[in-house]
Amino acid sequence: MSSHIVARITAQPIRPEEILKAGSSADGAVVHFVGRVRDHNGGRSVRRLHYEAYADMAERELLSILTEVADDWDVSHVEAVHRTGTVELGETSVAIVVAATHRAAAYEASMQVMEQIKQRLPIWKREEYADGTEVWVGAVAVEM
Amino acid sequence: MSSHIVARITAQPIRPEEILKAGSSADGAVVHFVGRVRDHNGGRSVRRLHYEAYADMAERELLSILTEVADDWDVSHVEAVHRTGTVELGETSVAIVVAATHRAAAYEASMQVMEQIKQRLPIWKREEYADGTEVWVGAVAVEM
Amino acid sequence: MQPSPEDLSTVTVLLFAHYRDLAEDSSIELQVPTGATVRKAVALLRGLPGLDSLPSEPTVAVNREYVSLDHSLAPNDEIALIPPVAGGLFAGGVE
Amino acid sequence: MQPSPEDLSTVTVLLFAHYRDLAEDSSIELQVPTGATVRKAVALLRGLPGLDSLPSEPTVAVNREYVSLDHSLAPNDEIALIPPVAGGLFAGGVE
Repeated sequence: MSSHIVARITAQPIRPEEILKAGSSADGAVVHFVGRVRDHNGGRSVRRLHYEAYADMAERELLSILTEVADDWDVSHVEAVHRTGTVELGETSVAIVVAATHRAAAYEASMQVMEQIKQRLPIWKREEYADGTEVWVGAVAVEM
Repeated sequence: MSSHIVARITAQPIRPEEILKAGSSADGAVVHFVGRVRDHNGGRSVRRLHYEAYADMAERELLSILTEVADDWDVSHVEAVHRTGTVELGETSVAIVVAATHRAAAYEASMQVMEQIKQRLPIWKREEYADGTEVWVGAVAVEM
Repeated sequence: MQPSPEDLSTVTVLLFAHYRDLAEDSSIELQVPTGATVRKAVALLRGLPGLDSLPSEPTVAVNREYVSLDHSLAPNDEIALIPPVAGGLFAGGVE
Repeated sequence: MQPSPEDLSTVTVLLFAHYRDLAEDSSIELQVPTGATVRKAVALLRGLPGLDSLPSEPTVAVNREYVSLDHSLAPNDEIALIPPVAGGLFAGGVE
């Protein structure tokens, strides 16, 4: 079966309500995931985030992720959008919507999209803390 | 930790966008589930649904479900609303929103709420088909 | 031994969905022996006209809480026979 | 045996996030032996000033697709060194 797939990387604010209308009356279940900038991480107080993307690759990779997930699950609509640039507290970093006939497929597909985004999307996050310092998240893996 | 819990049974249309703002800037993850009336079931063309509730018990039972789920998972906000009465194709039957610091808890809690609603909530669905006939869903289990 | 009248309690039975269609009524006042179990009340119900097709072991709530069939009834209890629910969303065994 | 000039290819290396901070540059033109592996290119990069702290086995994409370190490079390839990603959402090993 075919699915409607939308992958988007954007420097503009994401309005989660834009994707609430996804799917059709054939879909009994719609799962939305919204990832927001939270005010703490690893015990530190976060002021805002800065996302840097390898833009040419990120949208292509996101499309690959969604296509794979649509192949794995019986879903009619798989959409994901990821922010770049500076994102303030409470703003949306990533939004995913999956519509399907049955809820199990919708939940599982949504989780798989998020897991793959986390593993594969070439987008990096710099946390800016309340004390003004900044750190690239994941930088601990660099040999230095 | 304490959670914000909202349980609601309503005869009024559910607007999913109402619950999009759930959670606070402490929450990195928000999972919404929207169950909609779909235009087919078991190979039959569905025209609309009619929900009947044991109203006094349903809201109490929904609150019990949400409280149990909030005890099981590290979530800050658990909210669910279920329709009663006549619900047209594409309209929302049930909406669930869970906000949490981490996404795994948000997904798992949302799935558990939906599973428990399906098992325990004393609300019954009568399907009205395109040919005008109507059937109580689940009625096959009656010895007749 | 037949119970004397003072050994009988009145309970209210609520019927929903297709159980209500069977009974052609949403509520029935039922006389049961005081302290009878839910199982006993269900057996009495199934003896009423049109209700012989109720399941012998339905899901039951008393005073808005799920109980086992061995639960003992008190006077004025509200017994609800709970037809199979489908989550309000999906067909019975299909999902 | 030293490669002659005609045996060298030029590839573009893209650096992101903290790798870019290390290099103080987002893009480097690198000369590699024609047909060299990604592993060889990484070793050459680590010989450049400031880049000795790059991991010896980083995640790499060539022409916007992930490849293994044994992938052979062609002239004008775009090599991207991909720092550990955190899903854009959560801290590295915390989640």
